Amino acid sequence: MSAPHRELPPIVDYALLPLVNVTVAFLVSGLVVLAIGENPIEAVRIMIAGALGYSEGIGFTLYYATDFVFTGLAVAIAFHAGLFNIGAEGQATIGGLGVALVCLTFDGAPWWLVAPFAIAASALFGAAWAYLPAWAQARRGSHIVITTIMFNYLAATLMVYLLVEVMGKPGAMSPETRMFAEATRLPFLRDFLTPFGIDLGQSPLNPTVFVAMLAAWGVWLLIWRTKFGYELRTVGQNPSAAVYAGIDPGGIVIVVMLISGALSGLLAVNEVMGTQHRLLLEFTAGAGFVGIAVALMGRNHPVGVVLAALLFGMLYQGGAELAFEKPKISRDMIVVIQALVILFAGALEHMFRPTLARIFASAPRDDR
Amino acid sequence: ADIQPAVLYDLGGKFDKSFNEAAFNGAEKFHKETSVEFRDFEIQNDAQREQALRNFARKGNSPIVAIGFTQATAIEKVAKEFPDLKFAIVDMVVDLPNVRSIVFKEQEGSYLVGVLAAQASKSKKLGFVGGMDIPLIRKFSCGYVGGAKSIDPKIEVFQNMTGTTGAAWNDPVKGGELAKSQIDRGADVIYHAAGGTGLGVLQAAADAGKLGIGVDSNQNHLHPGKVLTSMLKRVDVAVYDAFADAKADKWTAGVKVLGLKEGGVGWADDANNKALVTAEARAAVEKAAADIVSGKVVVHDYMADKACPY
Amino acid sequence: MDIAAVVDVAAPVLGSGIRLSVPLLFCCLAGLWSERSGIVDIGLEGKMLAAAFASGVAAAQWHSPWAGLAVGILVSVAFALVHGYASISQRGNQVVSGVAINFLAAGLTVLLGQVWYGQGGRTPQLEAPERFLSLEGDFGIGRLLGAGTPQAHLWSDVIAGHNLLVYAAFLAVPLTWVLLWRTSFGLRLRAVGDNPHAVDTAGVSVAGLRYRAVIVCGILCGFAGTYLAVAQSAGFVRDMTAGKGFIALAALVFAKWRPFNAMGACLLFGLLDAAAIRLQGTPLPGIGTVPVQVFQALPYILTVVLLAGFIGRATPPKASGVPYTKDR
Amino acid sequence: MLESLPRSSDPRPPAIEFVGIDKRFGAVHANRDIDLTILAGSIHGLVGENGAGKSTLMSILYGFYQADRGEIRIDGNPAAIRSSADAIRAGIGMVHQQFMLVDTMTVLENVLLGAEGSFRLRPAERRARAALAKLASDYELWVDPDAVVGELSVGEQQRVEILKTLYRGAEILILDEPTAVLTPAEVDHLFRILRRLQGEGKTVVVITHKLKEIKAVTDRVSVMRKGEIVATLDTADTTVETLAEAMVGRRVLLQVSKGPSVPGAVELEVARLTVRDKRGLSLVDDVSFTVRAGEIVGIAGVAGNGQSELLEAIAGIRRADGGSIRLGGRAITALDPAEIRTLGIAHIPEDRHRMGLVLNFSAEENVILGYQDDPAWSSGWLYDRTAIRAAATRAFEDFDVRPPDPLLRTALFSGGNQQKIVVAREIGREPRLLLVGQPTRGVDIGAIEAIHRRLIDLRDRGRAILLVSAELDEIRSLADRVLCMCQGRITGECRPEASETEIGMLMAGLGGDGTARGGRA
Ligand SMILES: Nc1ncnc2c1ncn2[C@@H]1O[C@H](COP(=O)(O)OP(=O)(O)OP(=O)(O)O)[C@@H](O)[C@H]1O
Ligand SMILES: Nc1ncnc2c1ncn2[C@@H]1O[C@H](COP(=O)(O)OP(=O)(O)OP(=O)(O)O)[C@@H](O)[C@H]1O
Ligand SMILES: [Mg+2]
Ligand SMILES: [Mg+2]
Repeated sequence: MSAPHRELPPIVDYALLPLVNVTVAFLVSGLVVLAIGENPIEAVRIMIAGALGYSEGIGFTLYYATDFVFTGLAVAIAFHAGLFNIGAEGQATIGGLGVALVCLTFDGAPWWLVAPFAIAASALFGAAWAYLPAWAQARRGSHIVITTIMFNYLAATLMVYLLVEVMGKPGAMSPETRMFAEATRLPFLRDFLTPFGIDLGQSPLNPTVFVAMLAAWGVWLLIWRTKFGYELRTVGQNPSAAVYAGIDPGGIVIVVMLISGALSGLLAVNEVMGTQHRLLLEFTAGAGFVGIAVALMGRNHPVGVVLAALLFGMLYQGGAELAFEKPKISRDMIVVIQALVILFAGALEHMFRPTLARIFASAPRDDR
Repeated sequence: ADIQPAVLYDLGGKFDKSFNEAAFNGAEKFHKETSVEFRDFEIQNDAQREQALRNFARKGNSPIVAIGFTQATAIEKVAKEFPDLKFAIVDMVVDLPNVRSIVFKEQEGSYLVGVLAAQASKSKKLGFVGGMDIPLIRKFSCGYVGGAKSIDPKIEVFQNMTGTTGAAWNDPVKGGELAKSQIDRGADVIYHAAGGTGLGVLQAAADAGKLGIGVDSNQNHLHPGKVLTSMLKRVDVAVYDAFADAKADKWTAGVKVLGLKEGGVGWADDANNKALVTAEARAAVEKAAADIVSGKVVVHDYMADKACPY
Repeated sequence: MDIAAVVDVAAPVLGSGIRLSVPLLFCCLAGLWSERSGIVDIGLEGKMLAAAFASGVAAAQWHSPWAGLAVGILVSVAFALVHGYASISQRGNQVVSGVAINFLAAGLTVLLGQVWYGQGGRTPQLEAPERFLSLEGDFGIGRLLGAGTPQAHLWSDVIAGHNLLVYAAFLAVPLTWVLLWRTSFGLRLRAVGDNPHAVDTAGVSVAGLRYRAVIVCGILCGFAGTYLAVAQSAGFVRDMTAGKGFIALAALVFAKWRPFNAMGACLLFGLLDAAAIRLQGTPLPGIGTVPVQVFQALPYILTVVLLAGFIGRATPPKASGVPYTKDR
Repeated sequence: MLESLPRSSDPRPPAIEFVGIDKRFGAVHANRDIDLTILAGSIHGLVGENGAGKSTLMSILYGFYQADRGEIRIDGNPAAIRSSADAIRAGIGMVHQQFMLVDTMTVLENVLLGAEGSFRLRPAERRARAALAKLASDYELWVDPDAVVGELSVGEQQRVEILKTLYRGAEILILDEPTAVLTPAEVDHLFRILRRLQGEGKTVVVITHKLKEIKAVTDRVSVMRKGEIVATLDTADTTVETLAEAMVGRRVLLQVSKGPSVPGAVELEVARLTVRDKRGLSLVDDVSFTVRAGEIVGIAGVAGNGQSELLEAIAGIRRADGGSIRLGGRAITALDPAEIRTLGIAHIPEDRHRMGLVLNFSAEENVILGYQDDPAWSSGWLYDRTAIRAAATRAFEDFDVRPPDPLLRTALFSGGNQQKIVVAREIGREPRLLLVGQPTRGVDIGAIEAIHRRLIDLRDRGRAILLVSAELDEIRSLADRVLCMCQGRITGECRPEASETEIGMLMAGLGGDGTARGGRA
């Protein structure tokens, strides 16, 4: 048997190859650190220590990872349908609007009562923001990459307007809503865990992390175990085969984007209801874009996405500590690393394939 | 007492040639004079405000000065956690026993540069370029308009806002284009409150042979002879005082409102703009200043009622 | 309302519209070259940003806008070649590669800027002689048109008095057209974007053609970035491209991958932006004063509307985005 | 290996010599250590099953692929051919199996591409125009230089390909299955051209599956099997039977045995069906016919004359722009593919890679393609993997798919076996009506027999079958009635026994107005 790319054993394909790619990405990042006159080894040490060295760091790592799981899944599921959703940022922003509306309406009600509605709202609003680009792509054939980017800008604009003119806390300087009532905020896990001697320090890690886990599992089921998943993969792999099979690619595209938007929206639960306890500008802090890297690194597989999200969680937490320790290495180092990961794990994913193939080549079958 | 002070800048970044930079200058001045080391940090996302403050606190830094109203929530949290450390926040009031809140009457400073602008303008058309359309910025523009109209009620002030994302404080291209369009409409003096974006504004004004007005720090030197003046917001003084008071054990918590009277705001008057400020203008602005200090003139604070009467 | 008055209002807006359309136009043509050869390029934004930074640094370093232009182009081409290597030699996903380029530029520029100048990623402010300034000479045409007359006003505000790069941008349009539609090189390049197999069996190197296209794309992005940092403003500031690269892509689709349409589309977007700026804060007849945000959102909304509403399914060059391989 | 001495008078050294050419694609051994000599000034035939390696060998000669080992000699002296450019310089021209034309460009531009001769296009175009006019008169190769290639008929496109090679001054001309897309008349025309080229001392290599054509036009012929040359003979010394045997390596029955059909009630009724493309041109033009239970109706016609569109319209993949389609009396014109399938219409599409399969899916996933919402696969919300696995395994045994591995990536099956997967899926369902397009394209003779057998069994179980094929022999051996199609119209109906020329006439649209007859059938 053979294919344009000779087949590799699954572990190589899904574990080793990505690992190699990411390693290379980090080596190159190391060179960059070197170039700006810092010691990469030292930098790595600080990062790891900052991300995993103490329990609070771990808490923060997981907290960031939660965001990235949501956006990573959002990008990944779209990828499976052959769509490139760069709009997670905007969808999450609008999701935040949903969460805020719920929390402010039921302000004071106990969190466990409000949470379900908040979650639903975040998903709903996120999905809604994804609908138009999806529709334009499916029915009018306009490039979804461009439209989703435009919708990111529109989301930001809408947000400023609402927070300044409509929802803003009266008398306050900053464009943000008032704080939610204590009772309505998602509790921090640290408050649960300290009794058990687990000290998460002051990390904002909250129950949303479990929602993320659930989402990952759900997405996996959806993609590989349901009819809809089958249809969306068919559309992604071979649209004309989909039509032949009686699937309406347009319809699938729209539904997939709605799901993708909903997943992005969930990020807002973690940020708005779980951490900031109010709606403010740009609370997404670029998580939407990190999602792209996460999805690519995770090979668009939920398990991979979760792992990649953890890695980027470490990057963010460790990176913050690094920037704190080494003023020379500014926050933008993270962006560079992110870019290199996308480049090597995404665009150049096949670069080391031949080499690995040579090592792992299954003996060519004699097709006589 | 020997202290380990720290500064936490806002998203704009340490070198925004604007108020974060002013804070840095204040800290530097203190360092030069007392050779006391200070730590500082630029955050990259909102989650880090709290994290960074806590980092400082854990390392026993005090006083810890946070720049910008966006830091309020974080300060509130962390200051509670470390009741015996000293905190200060600029541009916002946080009501805690160990927090000093420093707010400025930007409207008064803006009023003064408005007066100067009106005096300097031949076309009787002025411009204002803000970063984002948020209350703080309207506070600037409102005072500015007030000052200008106090000289000539018929004077016209074009107002533009740059954008709606953080980039709005960092988009000199757009800033320049906004300024150009105001100039095209006849404006010949343009005041900016837009951080990095303002550089584009001053640039465009200078390129077109018009006058710009700087903000926060003294920006007269950016284009000598082309910047009419700068509305000084003495964040540097605020930071310096916070450090100095702590060192001299004269630290006090509570709200400090720094207006014209307290020397917290003012207009930049240096060699770079000597030629631009006519005797008549100088007289007018000094009179206005005196009136404000004496209370004869009360410059409207936009924050009071979210409205601008001018 | 008489013509003179209309012109008085319109001319400045037109002028500003032209200035704003220049970076779009450079990028749009860059994208045209790339996609005509079959390489999709989401990375225009990144290349433009990198070029802006490089030109800012170089112009400050060697006190010459030309040094800025040269280095800006060099760096932009370097990024283009990374994209080329990924999409041509490695047959990677071109959209993903483009996204990587964008992040890489966004990160590296600020990182290096911070290390070199410690000004939050900003490059030193450029003095007048270090920039491309607006050209003064109007060749007496203004007088020829009769000073003070509307047409003179139009001439002085809209056509004359821009900086060199503005004219370069509009010169690049016919140049692109001639090269692509009137030379054998262009014929091959357009063919390779439609059916690389045909080009290959005709004895022409597919990779060779595509690399050349990608390089031209880099050069044009270099111009765009230099324009931002060394002509339109005086130095580089983080993220100063602010999404122009993506608007340019939209314009490219809108223009159906043709040079002169591209010019039209970019002018349209530029004018929209200019109008939005001009209209800010001025009450609209009937509606009254509208929130600033409405105007700030206008260009983005229109992009979407144009893409979805008017063009519908614009068909790009057949092979664009598809890595070329002889394997079935 | 069989080899007979060339009876040739041409004193020149051999035009081409392959010496030990060897080529692999991944694990596919496409060419095994090939030695082959092609005499100057001869027309040399190359035959072999699909996948035997014919195209690969010629593509190596043309520099499109690089041989792993071996040497090529042109006119006696070694030639290093590393790219098509080298080949062209060496005077070699090739007309590929799938045309290498830029649809969006004009004939002129396609001819010029790569051979412009000057940087500026205008003068080059002037030169080419003149040259084309001359070639047209010399070889009756007339095509409008300013026509957009995408809008030309396949026959015309092939002329453009030949023009390309001649414009580049090719001395050696390779044609890869040139006749597959031509009507018998066009084939004759082509052969006249080849003879004329030969008359001028040019050398021609023709790849084909049609052994009769070999007899008709070639001087010598080589047979390939699984990557090897198994025979090279003077055509005069061969018969169709000996060639067929050499190809497959065993005696083959070129006709499947089948009893007379017993047509039942009308199952499919197509009335005045019209399908247009985006530009409004009719692809299927006012077509009417019926298919009864228990009969196979064959649609003969050169590829690209609307057959595939006809099938797609019936399957609901294409909207009908006019007319009606009824299944057992029920109108299905407006239904979508899913609904139509549930009514019992199965469809083996012409192009399995484009439609019939998702190559990156596992084989078992392709077994449910089109039937993905069959409750049999699911338990509750989720798919029941074991059920699917079981079904796949059964199907693979029934249809002898090799290897019978449901988890293997579909791209890794050979063309013939990929086709078997599709056939298994569609026939396995006992459909009321089976739509079949090119069922044996890219399939070797062994598999062909099996598939034909299945179709006839299905018919004998009283199912209706509509068969589209470009292979006349296939149509004639399977169909009970033959409809000929040309430019979207049914040009006539005839019995499968009808002579080649008669069917050929109809395929060329020269059969009087056949639509009416088609309608009454
Ligand atoms: N580019 C390619 N990549 C992978 N495998 C290939 C490629 N080209 C040919 N093959 C394989 O090599 C073998 C020979 O292919 P080739 O096209 O030469 O056969 P052929 O004799 O031309 O068949 P046909 O009569 O169908 O044209 C087949 O197994 C085919 O699948
Ligand atoms: N496009 C392709 N890419 C990679 N490998 C291929 C491709 N086509 C065929 N192959 C490999 O070549 C082998 C033979 O394929 P091919 O279609 O030529 O078989 P074949 O010799 O024609 O047999 P069959 O008569 O069953 O089609 C297959 O097993 C497959 O592994
Ligand atoms: Mg072949
Ligand atoms: Mg085959």
